[in-house]
Amino acid sequence: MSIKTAALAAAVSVVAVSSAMADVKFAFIDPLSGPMGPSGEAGYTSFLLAAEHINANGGVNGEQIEVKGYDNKVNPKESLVQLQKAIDDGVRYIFQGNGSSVAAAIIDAVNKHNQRNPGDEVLFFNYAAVTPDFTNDGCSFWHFRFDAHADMKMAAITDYIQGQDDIKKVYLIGQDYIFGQAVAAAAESQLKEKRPDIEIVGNELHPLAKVKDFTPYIQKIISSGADAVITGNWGADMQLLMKAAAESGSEIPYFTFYGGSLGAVSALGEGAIDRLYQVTEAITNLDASDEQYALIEEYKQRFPEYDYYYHRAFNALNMFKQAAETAGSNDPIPVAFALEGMTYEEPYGTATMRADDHQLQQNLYISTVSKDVKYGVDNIDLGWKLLDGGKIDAAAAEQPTTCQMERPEKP
Amino acid sequence: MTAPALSLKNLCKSFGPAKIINDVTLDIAKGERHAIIGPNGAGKSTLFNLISGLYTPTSGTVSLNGTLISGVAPFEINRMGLSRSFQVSNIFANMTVRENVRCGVLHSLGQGYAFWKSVTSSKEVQEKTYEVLEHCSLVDKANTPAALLPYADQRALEIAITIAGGANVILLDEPTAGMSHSETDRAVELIRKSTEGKTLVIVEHDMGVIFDLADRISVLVYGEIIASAPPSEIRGDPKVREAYLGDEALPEETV
Amino acid sequence: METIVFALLNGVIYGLLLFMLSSGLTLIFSMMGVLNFAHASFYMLGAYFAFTIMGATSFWIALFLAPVLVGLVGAVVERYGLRRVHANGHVAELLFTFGLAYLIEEIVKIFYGKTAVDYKIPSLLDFPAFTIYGASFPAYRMFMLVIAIGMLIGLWFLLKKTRAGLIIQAALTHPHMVGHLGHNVPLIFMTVFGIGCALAGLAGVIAGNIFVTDPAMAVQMGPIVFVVVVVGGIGSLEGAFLASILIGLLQNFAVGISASFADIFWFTGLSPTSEIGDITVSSLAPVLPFLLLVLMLIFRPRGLMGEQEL
Amino acid sequence: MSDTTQSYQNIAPSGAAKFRQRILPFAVFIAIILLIPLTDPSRTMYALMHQMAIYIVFAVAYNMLLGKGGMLSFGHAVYFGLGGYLCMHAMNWIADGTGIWGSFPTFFLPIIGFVGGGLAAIVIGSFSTKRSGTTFAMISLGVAELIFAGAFMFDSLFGGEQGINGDRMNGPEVFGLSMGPQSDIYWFMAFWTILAVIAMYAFTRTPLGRLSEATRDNPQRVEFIGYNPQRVRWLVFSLSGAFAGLAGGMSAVNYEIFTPEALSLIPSGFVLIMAYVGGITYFVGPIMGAILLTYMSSMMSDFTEAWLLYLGLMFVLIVMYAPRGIAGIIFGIWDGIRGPNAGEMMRKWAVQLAGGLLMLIGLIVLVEVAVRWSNGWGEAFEPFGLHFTHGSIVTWIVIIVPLVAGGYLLRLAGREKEEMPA
Repeated sequence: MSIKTAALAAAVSVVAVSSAMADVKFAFIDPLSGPMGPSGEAGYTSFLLAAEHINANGGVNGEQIEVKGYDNKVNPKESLVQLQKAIDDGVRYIFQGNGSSVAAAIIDAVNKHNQRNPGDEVLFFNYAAVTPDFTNDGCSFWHFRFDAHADMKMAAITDYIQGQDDIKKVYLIGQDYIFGQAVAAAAESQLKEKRPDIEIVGNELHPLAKVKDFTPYIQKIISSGADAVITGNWGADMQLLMKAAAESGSEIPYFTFYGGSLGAVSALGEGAIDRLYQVTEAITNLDASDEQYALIEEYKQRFPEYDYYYHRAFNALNMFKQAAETAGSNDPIPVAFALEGMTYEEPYGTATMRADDHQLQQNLYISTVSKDVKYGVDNIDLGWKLLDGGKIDAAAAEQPTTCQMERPEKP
Repeated sequence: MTAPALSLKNLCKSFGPAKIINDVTLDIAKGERHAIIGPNGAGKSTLFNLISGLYTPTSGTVSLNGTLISGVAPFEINRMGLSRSFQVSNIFANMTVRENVRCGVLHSLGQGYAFWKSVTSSKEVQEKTYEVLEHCSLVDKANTPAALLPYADQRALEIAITIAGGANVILLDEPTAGMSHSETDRAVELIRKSTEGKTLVIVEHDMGVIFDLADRISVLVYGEIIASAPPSEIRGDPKVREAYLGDEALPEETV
Repeated sequence: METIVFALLNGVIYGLLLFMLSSGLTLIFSMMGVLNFAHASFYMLGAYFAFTIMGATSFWIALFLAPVLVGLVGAVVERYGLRRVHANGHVAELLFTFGLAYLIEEIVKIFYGKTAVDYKIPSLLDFPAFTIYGASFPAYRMFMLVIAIGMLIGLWFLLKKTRAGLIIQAALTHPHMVGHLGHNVPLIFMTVFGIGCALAGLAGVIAGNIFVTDPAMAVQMGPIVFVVVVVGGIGSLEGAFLASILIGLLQNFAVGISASFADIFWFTGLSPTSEIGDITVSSLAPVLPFLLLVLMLIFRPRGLMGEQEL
Repeated sequence: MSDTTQSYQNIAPSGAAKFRQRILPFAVFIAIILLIPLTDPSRTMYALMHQMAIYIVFAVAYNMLLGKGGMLSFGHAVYFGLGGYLCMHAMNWIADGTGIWGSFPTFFLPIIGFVGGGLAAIVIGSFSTKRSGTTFAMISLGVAELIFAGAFMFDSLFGGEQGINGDRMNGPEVFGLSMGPQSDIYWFMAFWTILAVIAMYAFTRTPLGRLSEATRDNPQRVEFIGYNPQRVRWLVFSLSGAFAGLAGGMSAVNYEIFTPEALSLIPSGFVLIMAYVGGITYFVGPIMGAILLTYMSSMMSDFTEAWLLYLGLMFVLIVMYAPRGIAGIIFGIWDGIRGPNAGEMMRKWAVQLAGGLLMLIGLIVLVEVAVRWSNGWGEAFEPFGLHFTHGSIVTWIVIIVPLVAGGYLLRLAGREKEEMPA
């Protein structure tokens, strides 16, 4: 029916061929249906392509890898059912990212599983659930995070806002769950420290993935007289927020974590230029090697409905490969120890998996929408362009951790 | 002097503008077999519904053994010792005959809403059920699903459920309607036997049954009682003859 | 002030949309005693049909064609499904429509995928109509208002001025009487079911693009439409209308109010950091219709304007 | 009197009949449950069986309401969920070990669920059971939506999006079960399933159980044998809620998490479908439904994307053509085989079966081809080495011919039935 699925099929058929001989299995547990389905599919396709590349280059320690999708409908309980199913299918590595509520449940379940089934451990590679707690008080040896957490991203945003003297009033809107609450808390405390003169004129939390029409929320934002909005919204909640913002005709800038969510830029259209900002670990319009450009183009060609967005999916799988080859084993515990403190030369800089808390330290980039770009998004000619001084080095983005890691015995 | 078993005082019931029961006053003594007759649409069933608590009177009162029962819920009236049957068989069609009767027995034997003991644990319930079945000649059909019973047996079961609770005041609504002669005779026998020593109020169209059974007859026409007297007097009452003219003939003395 | 104006505008539009959905359900429920669980599924079908038709032709053709198609689907469902289970009573009918809702959702998922389709507002109407308090009001929402009012007038005309309408009206309050008047009751039922579904389909056509057209839209809308029918009262289109507007306004006003319980009940000394004190009125918005339903069923079971008790 | 005693025993079912009808099925049921671990099931099998156990208890509890009490509820997951939530909190209290909770084994958490679900049902039932039929169904729906939507406002009770999670491996051990591995949980599930199912069967034999059926069939008559039908409904509703809560407690221990979705219309609808497909007029119906649907949901989803469509179709067909469910079909066939004109019946069934199978083949090909066409992956439906694409005429022949032929056979059998004297 749709082009989107046609392309996905191409990838699936490749994976289907390889699955027969796959030795290392990864489960991708994220929404593949419902309002957040497109977010999940964009991530899934990234992992599929990354796995395909690794397999084409001889696999990992000579073994082929397979990524299989499990639809969790962004529901923690359903995720655990899928997790159980995945483990029963022989999966040893889990990818998940959409929804910190789900990530929290998976961390808990993986901890219990590994405690109860020694010798049968699984690792959880978190590629997008960024509640800071997971690499602080709630840290776990079995969990690795490949995306900067909310405090890190918020620090980048508030640093930028610190220099914008015309912003006097800020409105916070987010999804009502641990992630949205963490974003709001980070924004509040960091703004208070960096710009005590800024007034927070609204702090709104709306239900996750349930709002169909954000018009009343946008009207509240306009009525509040805000000069800027900060939001951690992702997926459909980001896209629909932008749809309502575009309809209202207001010109308030939005500082976001996930302005790159599918359809958000096209919802705003040209209104997004210099008004929609995002903090990410990479954007396609950074200077990069030809190899990276080729990858971006290959992704777009294979999955025309999506854009190369989940750079961290490629990082995560490549880091797995590097760690497994360093350890000389594809088993979870050796891989986990090899990942700790490992440095990886990624296309846009150097990334380090901090051993203390399993939080990847990497460069962050603040970007906004522009017409003058190499790669557009949402199949229009607008794309993300780095702000002047928008690059934050990994060292500058680093935040302290309170993690007290408990490790199993090293093999 | 003891209070009458049933006492209706100035009882009225209207549905919208239509007055179905109009100022009915009637005392029925304990142990009396009282029949209510009247042409179709006279309000006989409505009167039963008022007495048994299905309807609340528009005005007037109903007393059972001297206690006011108008406005009281039907199940409470039943617990006070009044039980009724229905014109259209109103049984538990999905249950067997035995289970139907047992349901009728339960409350009177203090089983309440118990859900911690088996329904068969009480010997008393079992015995009473059997007694009623035997009384109504339904023993050999005890395990037949009620819905599969022949019509006459369904009517007998209707009476069995009605008397199972051991009520002292029994209201029977056309118990023999639609029965053949021989079936009717059997039913009358059953009624006579089961209401021994009890107060019976019966609505019937079959005048043979009425005059055979009743100690006293009340004639209800357009919601009003136009006569209330022993059978012999009713037969001669010109008002009654007038009301029944062209409706159905009153049985002659010889019947 | 801004909040009030915004909430009024959005509330009335949303309310009229609800009425478009619930008028059909009220008709069906009152006449046939069938609580059509799948009613919102026809709303969803309307949106999807319109999406397909718009892709092939234009929105304006979809606006007329999609509701007609949905109405036909409804009539077929009544003729070959509902009528069959009718003999087994209302609970069986309710179960049938429940299963139907399930089935329609799955069929939609197979044909259109599990995620939302890109059903867009026609470009002709994609401009701001006017601006108040710094926010522009989209022309398409005004268009929805016009369609809804048009439907209202159309329905009124049909019921009050045509012979068929008189029969339907009679059947609304005295469902058993119609047969005695010598009318073909099954045909009337089928027609009413079809029209009811078509109205739901129309609501889908005009709302699918402003909200989201995805397989979950029926499940999301369904329960609210039930609320409208019960709160309005059985057999009363006027009641359904009042209830629709009431719920539309209630939800939109609630979303617009940021005050928390602690602010409202300050006199009780409720702490703003406590769990109850922290609840904001805007977060109550999704709960309000159901609260209204439960209270209504307990305290006024015949609804706002209903003639019979449920 | 001894005469009567003798007689009433004569009309009651004989000891042998009782054994055959009541004891034997349970003995077989228990024996199967006890023997399963000998087959050394895989972890997947365990997971599946645990899910079945939870749904068996939930579906039978639901059927106390729908089948035995005549109350159609669209929101029974509320009691399942509230019972389960209470168990999750209790599990965390046990982990904290404060007060008496320190000595409460997680094995007995379903009791807490029973209490929780029961209390919730007592409160909500106090007004919802005043009505029956469609109105009751609507109230149940409204209450469920209210509680589901309201759950997101009280994070300390329901945990918001994230839900409440816990660890079952706390508190004292009983029966030597650490409650960690799946095989330990199996015995926990077996214990509670057997206990709950027997208790719920026993309930049908109590005065209230009988009255519940009486009230379902004829609430008016119940009033005239001295019982208040509203009170009967309320009590039955409360007990049904309590057993649903017990199932929730089993689920809490199994998954160690509860999220607000557990209270929503989706699980409520699922249990309704389970009970109805199995057959609500039989005690074993919901058990069959729970086993079949759990199996379908976890296994069929691996074979076909459209399994929910098949499920929906099955439900609608059962509502339309076999309102007594799968149990009704099985018992119908059983009775028919042993009946007088078994040959005649068998012939008719053979025709019906053939017709049904033909239609099923056509339908499956249609659905599977449609699924692949809509996915747009260019895949073809390839059962048993055959090859069907949506463009080919062969495909359409394989769809239409069996559908038409099957439909014709079914009509034929249906007409015969009408002609046959009753």
